[in-house]
Amino acid sequence: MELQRVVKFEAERDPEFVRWITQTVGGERIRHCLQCGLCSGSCPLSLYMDYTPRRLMHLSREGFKEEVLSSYTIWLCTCCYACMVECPKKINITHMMYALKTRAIREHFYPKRFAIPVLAREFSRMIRGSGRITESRLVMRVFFKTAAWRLLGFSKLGLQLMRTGRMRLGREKVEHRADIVTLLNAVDEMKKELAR
Amino acid sequence: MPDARNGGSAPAAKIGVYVCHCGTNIAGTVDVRALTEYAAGLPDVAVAREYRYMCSDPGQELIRRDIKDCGLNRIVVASCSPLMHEPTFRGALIQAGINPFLLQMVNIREHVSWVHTSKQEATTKAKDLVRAAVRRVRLHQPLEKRRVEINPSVLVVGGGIAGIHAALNIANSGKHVYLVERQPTIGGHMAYFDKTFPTLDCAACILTPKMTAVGSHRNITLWTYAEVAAVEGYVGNYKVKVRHKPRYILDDLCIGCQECVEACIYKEGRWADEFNFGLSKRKPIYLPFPQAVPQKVLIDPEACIEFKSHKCKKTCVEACGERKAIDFNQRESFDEIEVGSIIIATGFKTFDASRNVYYGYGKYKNVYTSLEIERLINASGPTGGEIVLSDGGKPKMVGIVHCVGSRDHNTNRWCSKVCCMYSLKLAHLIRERTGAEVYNFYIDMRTPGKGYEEFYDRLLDEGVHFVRGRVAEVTDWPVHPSEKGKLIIRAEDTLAGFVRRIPVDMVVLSVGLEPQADARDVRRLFNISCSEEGWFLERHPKLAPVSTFTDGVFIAGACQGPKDIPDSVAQAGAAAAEAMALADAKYVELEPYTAHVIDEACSGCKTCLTICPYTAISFVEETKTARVNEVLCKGCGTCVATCPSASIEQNMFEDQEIFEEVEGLLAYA
Amino acid sequence: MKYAYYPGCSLKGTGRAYEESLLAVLRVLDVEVEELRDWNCCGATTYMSFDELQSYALAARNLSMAKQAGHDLMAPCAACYLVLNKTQYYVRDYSWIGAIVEHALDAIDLPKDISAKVRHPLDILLNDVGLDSIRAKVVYPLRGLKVAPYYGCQLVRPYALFDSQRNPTSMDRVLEACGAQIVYYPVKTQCCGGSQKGTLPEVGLDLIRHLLAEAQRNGAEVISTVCPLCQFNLEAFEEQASNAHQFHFPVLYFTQLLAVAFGVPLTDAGFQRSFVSIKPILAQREIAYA
Amino acid sequence: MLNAVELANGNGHASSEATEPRIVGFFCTWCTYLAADLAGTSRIKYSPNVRVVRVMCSGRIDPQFVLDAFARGADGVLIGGCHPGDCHYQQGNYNCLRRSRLLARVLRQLGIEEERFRVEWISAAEGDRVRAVVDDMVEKLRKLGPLHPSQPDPFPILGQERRLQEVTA
Repeated sequence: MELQRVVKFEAERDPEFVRWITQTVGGERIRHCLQCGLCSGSCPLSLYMDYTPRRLMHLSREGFKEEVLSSYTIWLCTCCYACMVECPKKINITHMMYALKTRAIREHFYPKRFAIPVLAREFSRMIRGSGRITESRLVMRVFFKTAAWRLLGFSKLGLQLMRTGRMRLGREKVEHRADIVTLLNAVDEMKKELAR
Repeated sequence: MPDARNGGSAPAAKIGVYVCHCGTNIAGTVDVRALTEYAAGLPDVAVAREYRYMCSDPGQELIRRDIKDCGLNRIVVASCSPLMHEPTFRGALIQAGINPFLLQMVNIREHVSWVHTSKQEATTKAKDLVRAAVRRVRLHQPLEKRRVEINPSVLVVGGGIAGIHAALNIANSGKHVYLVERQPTIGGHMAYFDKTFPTLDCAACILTPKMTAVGSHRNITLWTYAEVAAVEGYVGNYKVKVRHKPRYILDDLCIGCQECVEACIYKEGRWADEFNFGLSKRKPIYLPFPQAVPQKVLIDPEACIEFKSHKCKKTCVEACGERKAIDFNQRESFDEIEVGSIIIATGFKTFDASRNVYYGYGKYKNVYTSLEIERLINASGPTGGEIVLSDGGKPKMVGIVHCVGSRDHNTNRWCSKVCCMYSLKLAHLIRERTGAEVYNFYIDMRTPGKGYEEFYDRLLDEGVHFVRGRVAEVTDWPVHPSEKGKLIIRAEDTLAGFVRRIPVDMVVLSVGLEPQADARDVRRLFNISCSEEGWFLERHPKLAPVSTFTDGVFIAGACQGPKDIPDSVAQAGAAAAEAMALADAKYVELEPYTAHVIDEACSGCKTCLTICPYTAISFVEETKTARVNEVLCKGCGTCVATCPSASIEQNMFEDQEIFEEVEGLLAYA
Repeated sequence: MKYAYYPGCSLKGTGRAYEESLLAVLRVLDVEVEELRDWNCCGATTYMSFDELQSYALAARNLSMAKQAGHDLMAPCAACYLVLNKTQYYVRDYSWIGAIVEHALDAIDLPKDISAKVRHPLDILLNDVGLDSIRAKVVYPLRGLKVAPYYGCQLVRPYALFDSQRNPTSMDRVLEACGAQIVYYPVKTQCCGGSQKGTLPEVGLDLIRHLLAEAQRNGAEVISTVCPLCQFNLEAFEEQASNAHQFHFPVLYFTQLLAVAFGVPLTDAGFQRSFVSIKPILAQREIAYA
Repeated sequence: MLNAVELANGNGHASSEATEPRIVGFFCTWCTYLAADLAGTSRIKYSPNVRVVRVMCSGRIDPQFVLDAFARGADGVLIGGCHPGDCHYQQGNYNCLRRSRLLARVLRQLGIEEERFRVEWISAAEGDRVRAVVDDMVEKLRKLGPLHPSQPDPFPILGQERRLQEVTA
């Protein structure tokens, strides 16, 4: 066990982050948080989190960006909305988690080869490419990019799926694939516009 | 058993013993059945019964019926403390047509079931006590309560919001009120504030009208800069001596024009202005603050040259001219008043922040107490409402430290109740006026009360920082470049789970509430009790919150415990109602526990005369015996114990009765 | 009754049984459905965390096309259902999001109007078809078959207006109408872990195990689901999740149970795709089937 | 003056309590009696050995009461009054104090250990002090043992007066 000196200086806080989170979709009401912990209590995954949702709320509104964006919490969130429905202060916790994920991905705030963000990335690529998801192919890609060896563990399942005709290798796609690209690009243009 | 001293044989006693279960309060620890059976076997006991709640109407009915049906002439009730229900059961006796003093209560709840655990021992003790009561009650004599008239006027001590409110209530009911305030003006702590939580309405706007109303009310005699010097008498008939401190101004002549203040040879104030906690300076002659009531100036003899050298040009006197209101030779004077009841509303004092050395109060210039900030924020304050640092600059970061001198076994154990809310108020005002980042350091956020939690929610939304953790220290020693030239607050952010160092420009210490420094003297003066902390003790925490154990003396406001304005006002209203009820009753009945001399036994040694604190005993030359004036006698019984010839007796506490009780307690147990 | 049908990616893949049984059941109930032409992936929760705005646009494309088709949009997959709804709410609540989405639709010459009503089959069965007409179609009652109704999270939270967010009962009522017996299932809306099983296996497995154990504890014979991912997670990892107690449930889509009751041949309702056959249970309960 | 019933009931516990010290307390209404009540309402537990006689003021307590208590078989006597300066009747507790000083000496001459007679100032707010004092006194008296195990009346003189009254009954 190694000793570690932990003290937080105000200089380490990022006021910009607070401004952003309190203005971003989902984060608007975060300041109202009473720190009652019901979100953590009702969350099926809080047991695995380094920071419970409650703590994440506090860290976010106090502007400890590092801690928040590099925490596992946002990736463990399965977006089941339990916290959001229960929250006595009607804070859109789940939506805020999305916001934090997007920002964490944008600013590369996650562990290398960490499957969840990779999945998100691959997922988006596949859609950009074909407009639809072919689960089997997606799973393959993610595994190859994260932990190929784990694929072996799934061989049996794969066979089962194959046998029951639930694993299609043929690629699902939309007719007007160009549309999808145009659509997504349009969004990006507009975003840039708004940023300006 | 007849009594040698009282002579003659009393009618044979027929005693009824009534044992109360008080639900399980008593029955849970005392074997009430065994106790009742035991009582039934005692001599002269005609009836012994147990019942779930004796004080309930059916319970009392048991007693009433037995008195009628079985012709009982003595009653013993074994239940709670006589101080709780003696009046109740005496009432029952009266209704049943026998003298209420033929009752003896046995305290088997407070003194037995609640303090002992072994059923066997508790039951034994209860038996002993009942046995003693049975033996004692046989000697009880019918007694008559004394009626005394009640003086309808009321004394209110303390001119804070509680005193003001109580005084106005009573005065409006047409009774006369004497309001005595120690400071040169009324208004109390509320006068310091700019805004009040949670509505943020302006304190002055709601307080000033009440203050002026007091000043001008024809039923109120307002004495400021005065103190109660002595109190004697009893409920309905208190004699109070009031000391007037010299303000060197003739009240009735001063019209408050303050031309004298203008004219003072000191063109600038030089002396710490008490009302602004020294944040501003005043002259030797001054008005406490603009809205002061009464609008009378006063002179500070410590500061005024005339008092030091007698060589002052006395420009003030010139300025006052024809009015001749200034009198350098004024001496302290006294007034004697008679009132029927007294309301004590002497308020609180705030915790001395310098007692907590780690917060650097008095060491760092920019560490203030919450009251000082109240003045800084106040439009009529030293900075005209500007929140500024000692160097005049605007604070960019402000830390508000909660629970200073509260919830702390090293200082005061109690929660001061108002700090969370006023800290929120200050946080809001500071943010509003300076736009500074405000940090609240709290242990728990306590916001019970109408609109309080909502106010907290509002503050959360305003982006005030809330760090849950008691501040460990305030220091000016930077360990990080960003901390240079700042005051650094160190505390664990228990919600984030790490220690934080927060550099601020200004620290506000939310000081807790304490009993007044002289609370203990005051309580002696009025013969009431204090809790261990020094708050005045109410007769019952729930059912008699403004009464004391001294009849006719009531308490209101923060002198009874930390309270915010609404609570203080509510209590003041309650106290006023109690006082008015007393006054409207016209007369009050006093316990007949007075002493009386048995002439034939009295040797006329006069020992008792010297010992009686109320000079109620006089010497009758004709008979050469002492005589007790029953109106003056308060029934302490000291004279009885002192009399060498055992020729003084005290009703209800006759030697014989006590001997019997003692013997009963110990009888071959 | 006619609806635009939005299958979503899963119903074409691991969730085929859902599509098959759903369409079969609707046929029995004479509910017309037409698959939305050239629908695209809704983006699901995963795209959300990559780029929320893009995912709104993706969802909007489908909604706009549905509006054109002029029917309510039936979305059987809980994730799709959520995302499509969410998109509508956000476009409505945040004008700037609306602006972006409209701009994007414009870019591919689709009308801005995305107000097509998004419906879940449960909603349709309960409120448009009605329990009576369902009862009327039952030929092989389920005779008290003990069913654990598992709704999962995203169907009811946070947008479903047709059922309670804390204790949904729509599926219960539909299945009861077919003679099934609904067992007490307190975790009916607890999360199955979604893609977690793939990304953080042990974590996902934990959640799955809890759901299965709860069903077993309450004596369920089958678990009924409304979402392809829930169904997949519970079914595919039963074996792995088995520890102290062995799990061996058929994990079905509620539409498959309806199909049995309506006398749809099992093979037409995708039963051949289950890992655990339901036949023994049906036999044991003496429930007839086609 | 026993009667059959009292004997029957009264002695029920005599044996079991034989070794337990019996204390008679004289408490003033305004402070110590209230304190004892407070101890009750605060559910503070203490030894059941004390039996309290309520008087209005400790100033009322006649040395005879104390002597009588000892004569009747008390192993200890505890007087409780308001703190000096707090007397509800201004100075009753001072009078009590003076008498007690004298009384204490008399008792010592009668061979009664000083631990058996105690005067305590306990204010209405000091519920826990009642416990402390009583428990402590009981502890000390246990060590001392019963005052007069054999004969019930160690002071014939005192006794006579009382018996006289009984005869006249």
